[in-house]
Amino acid sequence: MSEYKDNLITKSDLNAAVWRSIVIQGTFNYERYQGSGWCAMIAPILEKIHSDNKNELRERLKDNSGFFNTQLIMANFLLGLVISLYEKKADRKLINGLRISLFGPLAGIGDSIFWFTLMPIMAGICSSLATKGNIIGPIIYFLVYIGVFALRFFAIRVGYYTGSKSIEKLGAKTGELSTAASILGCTVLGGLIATLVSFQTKATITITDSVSLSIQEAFFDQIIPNFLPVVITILMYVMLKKKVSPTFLILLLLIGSLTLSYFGMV
Amino acid sequence: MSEYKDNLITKSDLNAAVWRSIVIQGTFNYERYQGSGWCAMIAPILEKIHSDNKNELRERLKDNSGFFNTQLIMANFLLGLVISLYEKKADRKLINGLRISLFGPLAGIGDSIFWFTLMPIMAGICSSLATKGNIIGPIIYFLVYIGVFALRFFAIRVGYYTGSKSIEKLGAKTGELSTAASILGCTVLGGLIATLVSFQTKATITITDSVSLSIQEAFFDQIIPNFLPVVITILMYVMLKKKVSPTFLILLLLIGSLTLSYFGMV
Amino acid sequence: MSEYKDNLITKSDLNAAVWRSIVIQGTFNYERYQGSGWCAMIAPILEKIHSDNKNELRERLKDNSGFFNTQLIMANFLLGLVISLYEKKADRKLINGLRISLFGPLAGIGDSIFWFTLMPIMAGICSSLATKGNIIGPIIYFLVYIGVFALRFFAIRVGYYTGSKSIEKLGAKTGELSTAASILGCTVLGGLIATLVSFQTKATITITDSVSLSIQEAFFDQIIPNFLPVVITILMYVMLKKKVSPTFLILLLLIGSLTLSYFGMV
Amino acid sequence: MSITLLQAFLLSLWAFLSGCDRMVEAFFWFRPIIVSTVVGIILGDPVNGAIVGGLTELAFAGLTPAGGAVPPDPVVAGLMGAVFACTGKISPTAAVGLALPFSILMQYIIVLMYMAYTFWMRPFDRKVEACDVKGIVRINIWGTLIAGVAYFIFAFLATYVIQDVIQKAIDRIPAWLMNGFEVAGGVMPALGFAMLLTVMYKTRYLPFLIVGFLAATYLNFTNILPVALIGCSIAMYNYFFGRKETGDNTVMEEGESNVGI
Amino acid sequence: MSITLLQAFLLSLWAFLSGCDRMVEAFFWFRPIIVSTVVGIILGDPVNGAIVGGLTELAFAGLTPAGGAVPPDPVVAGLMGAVFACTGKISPTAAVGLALPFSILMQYIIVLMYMAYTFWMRPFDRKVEACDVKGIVRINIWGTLIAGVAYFIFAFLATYVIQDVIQKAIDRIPAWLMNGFEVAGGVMPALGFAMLLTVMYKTRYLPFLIVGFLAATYLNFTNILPVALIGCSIAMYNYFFGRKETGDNTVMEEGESNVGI
Amino acid sequence: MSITLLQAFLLSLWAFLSGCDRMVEAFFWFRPIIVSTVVGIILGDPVNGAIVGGLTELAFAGLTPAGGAVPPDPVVAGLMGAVFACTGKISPTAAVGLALPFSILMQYIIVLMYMAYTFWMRPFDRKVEACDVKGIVRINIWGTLIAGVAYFIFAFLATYVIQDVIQKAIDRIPAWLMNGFEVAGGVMPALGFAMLLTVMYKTRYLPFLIVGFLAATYLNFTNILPVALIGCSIAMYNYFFGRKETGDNTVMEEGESNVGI
Ligand SMILES: OC[C@H]1O[C@H](O)[C@@H](O)[C@@H](O)[C@@H]1O
Ligand SMILES: OC[C@H]1O[C@H](O)[C@@H](O)[C@@H](O)[C@@H]1O
Ligand SMILES: OC[C@H]1O[C@H](O)[C@@H](O)[C@@H](O)[C@@H]1O
Repeated sequence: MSEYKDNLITKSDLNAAVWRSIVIQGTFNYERYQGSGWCAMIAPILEKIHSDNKNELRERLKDNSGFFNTQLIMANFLLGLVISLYEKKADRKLINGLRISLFGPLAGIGDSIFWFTLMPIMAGICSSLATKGNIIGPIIYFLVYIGVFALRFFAIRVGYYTGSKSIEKLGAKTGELSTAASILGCTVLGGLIATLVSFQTKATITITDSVSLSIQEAFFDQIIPNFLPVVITILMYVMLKKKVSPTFLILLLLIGSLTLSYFGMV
Repeated sequence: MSEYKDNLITKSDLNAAVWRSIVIQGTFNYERYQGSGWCAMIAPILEKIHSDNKNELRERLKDNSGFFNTQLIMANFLLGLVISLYEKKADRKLINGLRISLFGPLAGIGDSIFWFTLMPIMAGICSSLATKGNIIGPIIYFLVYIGVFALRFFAIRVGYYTGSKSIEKLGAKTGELSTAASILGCTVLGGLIATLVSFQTKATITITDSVSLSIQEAFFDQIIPNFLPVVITILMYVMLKKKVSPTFLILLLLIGSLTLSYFGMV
Repeated sequence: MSEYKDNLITKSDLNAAVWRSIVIQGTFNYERYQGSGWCAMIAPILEKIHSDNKNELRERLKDNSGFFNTQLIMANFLLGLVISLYEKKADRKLINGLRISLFGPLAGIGDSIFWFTLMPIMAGICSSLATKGNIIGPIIYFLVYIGVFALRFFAIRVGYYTGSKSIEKLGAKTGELSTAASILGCTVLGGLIATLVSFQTKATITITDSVSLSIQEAFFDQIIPNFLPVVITILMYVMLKKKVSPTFLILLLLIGSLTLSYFGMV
Repeated sequence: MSITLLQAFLLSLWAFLSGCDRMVEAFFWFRPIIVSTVVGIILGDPVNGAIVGGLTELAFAGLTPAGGAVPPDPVVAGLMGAVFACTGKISPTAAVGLALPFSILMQYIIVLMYMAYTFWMRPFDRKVEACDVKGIVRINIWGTLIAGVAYFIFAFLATYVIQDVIQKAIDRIPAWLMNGFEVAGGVMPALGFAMLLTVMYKTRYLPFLIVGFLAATYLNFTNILPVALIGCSIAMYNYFFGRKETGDNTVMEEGESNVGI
Repeated sequence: MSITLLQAFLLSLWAFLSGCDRMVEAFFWFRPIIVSTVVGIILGDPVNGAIVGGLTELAFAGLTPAGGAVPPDPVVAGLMGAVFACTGKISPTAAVGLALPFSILMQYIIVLMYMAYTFWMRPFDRKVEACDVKGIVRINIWGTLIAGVAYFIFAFLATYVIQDVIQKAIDRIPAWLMNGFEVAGGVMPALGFAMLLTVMYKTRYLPFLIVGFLAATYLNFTNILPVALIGCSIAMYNYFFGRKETGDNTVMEEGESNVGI
Repeated sequence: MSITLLQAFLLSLWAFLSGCDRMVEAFFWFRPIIVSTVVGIILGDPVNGAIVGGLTELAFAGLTPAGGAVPPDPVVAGLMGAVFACTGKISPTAAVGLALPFSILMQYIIVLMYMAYTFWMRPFDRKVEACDVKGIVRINIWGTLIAGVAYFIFAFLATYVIQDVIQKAIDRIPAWLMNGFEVAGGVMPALGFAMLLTVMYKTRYLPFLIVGFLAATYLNFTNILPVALIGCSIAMYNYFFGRKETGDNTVMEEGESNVGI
């Protein structure tokens, strides 16, 4: 904690940045994503550091107003890191390069943990209470995510101190941690496809007048349970890779479902 | 595809070789295994390449008439590879050495995929339909294996183009791919032992006049389900390793089963 | 077996040492653990080797009377190893250093195999017989552990011959084997926590007069089965790490259980 | 039961609050499980609100905005689902299905808004040029609030202004259409996961997808936690025992693939 | 019901076709599931044919010729099983068991044939010496056809010539013998797998055998696909994340162990 | 049924024998499954003895002395549990719970003994100095026997001298106390495992703990063998295919952490 003593940026500057991080997506748009929001997070800090030199400040603000997109806890971590480097008067290009090269992997790590793992777990636990009409479910959900927000205060500090130590190490570790997060993310993703995508056909093949065979049970379930959800997910993936727009695919799924439902096949 | 232009061996030569590959096991025997069949696959190709030099042709035919044994899709892959090397006038010994050192690992890869993995999967899916008296089961089975045969046309091409590239790389990769195939094969094999070998004892121990204990339930199933199938498989393995002949072991299993059945123990 | 010929230490010396190993924990105490017992195992051997030089013998006995603690089969293995080194007139410090640096990892390996793996397996198999009132359960248990004791005769020999070969190799391998044993041990440990620690709450939340919610089913089981056993184990671990005495923790668990039981919560 | 003006106003206010949160993803009260429960409280039927919220939450757990994607809207899904279940005689399950088209409609509105906000980047860049730090912060607050207002209007229209139209439409909706919406809701996450895959998927990650799929298919659990624990174990094993990577290039590689979304 | 001459001829023709395919493993219509179904069609009872075919296929899925081994014959198993089930009053399960001794008999005939074909290598070598390319191809075609003829004869004898003898034997077969054959059929794959193990097994592959065994024992599935997916995942993980091997020697090592079969 | 002097003497003798074995962990007849069965035989009710033995064995399988720890005493647990079940009208399950306080009492006695034996190290060191090899061996035999005598006395007191006191106490024991002891017995292994963890746990071993836990939670098995097989498979995989470690320092590291117990 002694680090704060001689430093320009105080504990309360960091906390204020976290509060500003609430609106990091306030002007989210397809040109910059969180770029303009990130700028709002860092701007007052830069103003304090470069209070004596407006030109320098302008350059730095420009550096921090381009495309940016990462997971929100990680954004705070990255902010702490960047601040500590500014204070250390690290090379301007290095700082910006680091920021740009890190937000992607950090998004991967953060999304794996918070969107793909924590959220379905919370959904599972709390919904099982809620769907019994029990209001404790939503309450626990609410409290946990207040805790998650509080993590931002922690993340910005971790970033700040990590930056004070060695950066080279960090680079190497980011690679490994990113792999670890991808492993976690993909495992959960595989599980989510099996649990959250639901699709079954009701189609049957008539063998004799009285006997008919359910295609779902007699064929798809024989291959592997959840076969159709996997196939549909792969199909969507392939189409996305072929640059089919998600908007079109949503309509496709919607109209497809309605049509199949009309013919009694789902 | 431009590779074909200046080359002696044309697309239709490759296709003809695949059709000949149908009879690669036509004279399967304990001296050469598929050796004589492989020779029939490659002979017309060699004839075309060495049309001007009968002595050279004879040597090459002899090279290709010894012991040989591999999985049949892989045989086509290997043929493509070897042809491309002949065309490139690679050293005769190198070609033959490569062929001999590759057929083993390739058999391992191919058998793991086609015999030990694909077949039990197809058996599982299609039999579950067939045993309900549904003729769609056999039909799907048939169609899939027509597709598997068609893979030969693909395999010979892959071999042909791989050979055109670097061979050193291939060597290293064969090792890794072979390990991968062994991992797949052994995993499935473990699963097959548990699912396809079935053996249970009906023997009981009489405790009192009215109470008796099933040895299967009270002892073997307590250790681990499928305990006896594993033990019998290991036993067979040990005897095979001790050079007991498979013929003898078949009789042993048959007579053993009949005897135990006579005494009401199975 | 030819190794015995010219050697001072005979087969029956090794066997006698195994019989002495029965009492390796005969004076187990908090100062030396098995130190005094190990000394009893090796003393007659040292007497034989240094029969001509009492001072030397005294030094060696002192070397072998300090703190020592390992798994008992492994103790015999280590004894075989040490004896072979004494015979080879290896450097005294090296022998003692080896002995001291090996007993820890060997304890890890041995405990993982015998305490954490074999014992729960035997408990599972034999108890399922015993709890049906079947005396075959205890008998099998007894016979297996007689076999385990017999392993000591085998272990001392393995140690003796390993020592005759290279020691450097052993050092490297001990590291890897120790990792392997830890992996085995931790996997089983995780399983044991799930199977052998049992704790469930009977507490309920009253929603309306007639409807009440079981906390165990509606909450803890929703998170993951065996949730409370894991939490309690982690709690115990944290307290032990904070130097809380096991004696205190036993009382805590006992009194806690009684109290919760009094209030009908377990 | 029809919705009173006061209720409609409260609902819209709540839509405003959760809409803002949806925009900035700060406190997660924009998730259906919370939205529906509060809607239930406003309409005097918290139990049905919580039930619909739980069902919608489960259906929407896979529809994440990760990578900047826009999924069917969780706020509107939670809002309309709860409104249907608490005011009509519609079962919670059917209510979830019926809410889907509304939630897709809002999704498109958000996409339009993300496009519209692009034009805001000109004034933003001028503020940067002028070193107007306060202005830079303020513009983001305004962006958030405007999004909230969009939700307010949407909610007021859907729950009050055209509530009769909707009610009549629902009364006449045939069974197959109802069922079709439910099926669509069930299959929609496939697209969400496919979008994730375009970001995360590399051949070398296939094994983990498979393992996760198999675990979820064959284990009998109540929430995804055990699958996450398996993923965690493999990740840690690879981290501690796996081959060390060269690192740097990996970072770049992954970074780039992520930027592209 | 007894088999007519025409039926016997058709059955034998089919045995010829599938026997050729059994020899060269080209189109896999030699597998019991196909053989039995066609037999059922010939005998006018495709349903029972398909049922016996499915059962036999399952029982024989582990009896592969990998490495040049000769397993109990799948063609004869499929043929005789279907014949018993479609003509007698024997249940499909019992028919599978009864077909086993015939299939073992044919297995031995094939072994003898593989031995006999050894003598064919002399004329073959002479054709090689003479650069008689056409002859080299033709000899393999003849080899295939001759094998087919062996199946034709076997089928004609078993289904027509001595059908009464067999029928009478079956009528008198005691329960324990019937049961014994079924048990033998169930345990036979153990030998097949043990033969595979002599080819594939190395200590370092033991973990995968165990994992496959446990997965198949404790998961509740309809076909081996999930186990194959697990194996696939581990193989891919090891390929992408595992320690790199030096390669070359491994190839040789594995190559040699495979040649020896 | 009350215990006769002869029976008490035999029980105490058996306690002596198994107590010696408990001290030196040689033949494992000190485990509850053996102890209880023999007690059952002595009291003429081997069936109930075996039942209590099995139950106690299961409950105590996690309470190991690894690393020099002293767990609740297995000999006394087996002895008293069987005594309660074979002489009173107490069910085996309740008997296991009732034996727990006795077994904890004996645990403390052993701890005291391990402390007391410390003082024996002075004469022991003098024998070393004097090169009295026979004396060194003999001291360990005496140590074993003395421990056995402690068990003899404990058993004689508990099963004979104060048996009436105990009986009366049991008659008056309320249901919640009984239940409390059972619960305590169930939760006690948590401490045993936590003690193991202080020895074995490192962050990098966490994945294996998790995998073992999940396997045991979701697979439906009768004994821990499948989990052990999984552990074995991972260990072998890591040994054969994992990253090679530098070795030496690992040895030391692990060695030291183990010594510390
Ligand atoms: O942990 C090593 C070792 O410690 C103690 O000495 C005893 O509990 C042994 O059973 C154990 O094997
Ligand atoms: O993927 C990174 C990031 O992308 C978007 O900005 C949002 O959806 C965030 O929630 C997400 O974390
Ligand atoms: O094992 C390689 C190879 O051996 C034999 O030739 C046949 O059984 C083939 O089916 C198999 O693929």
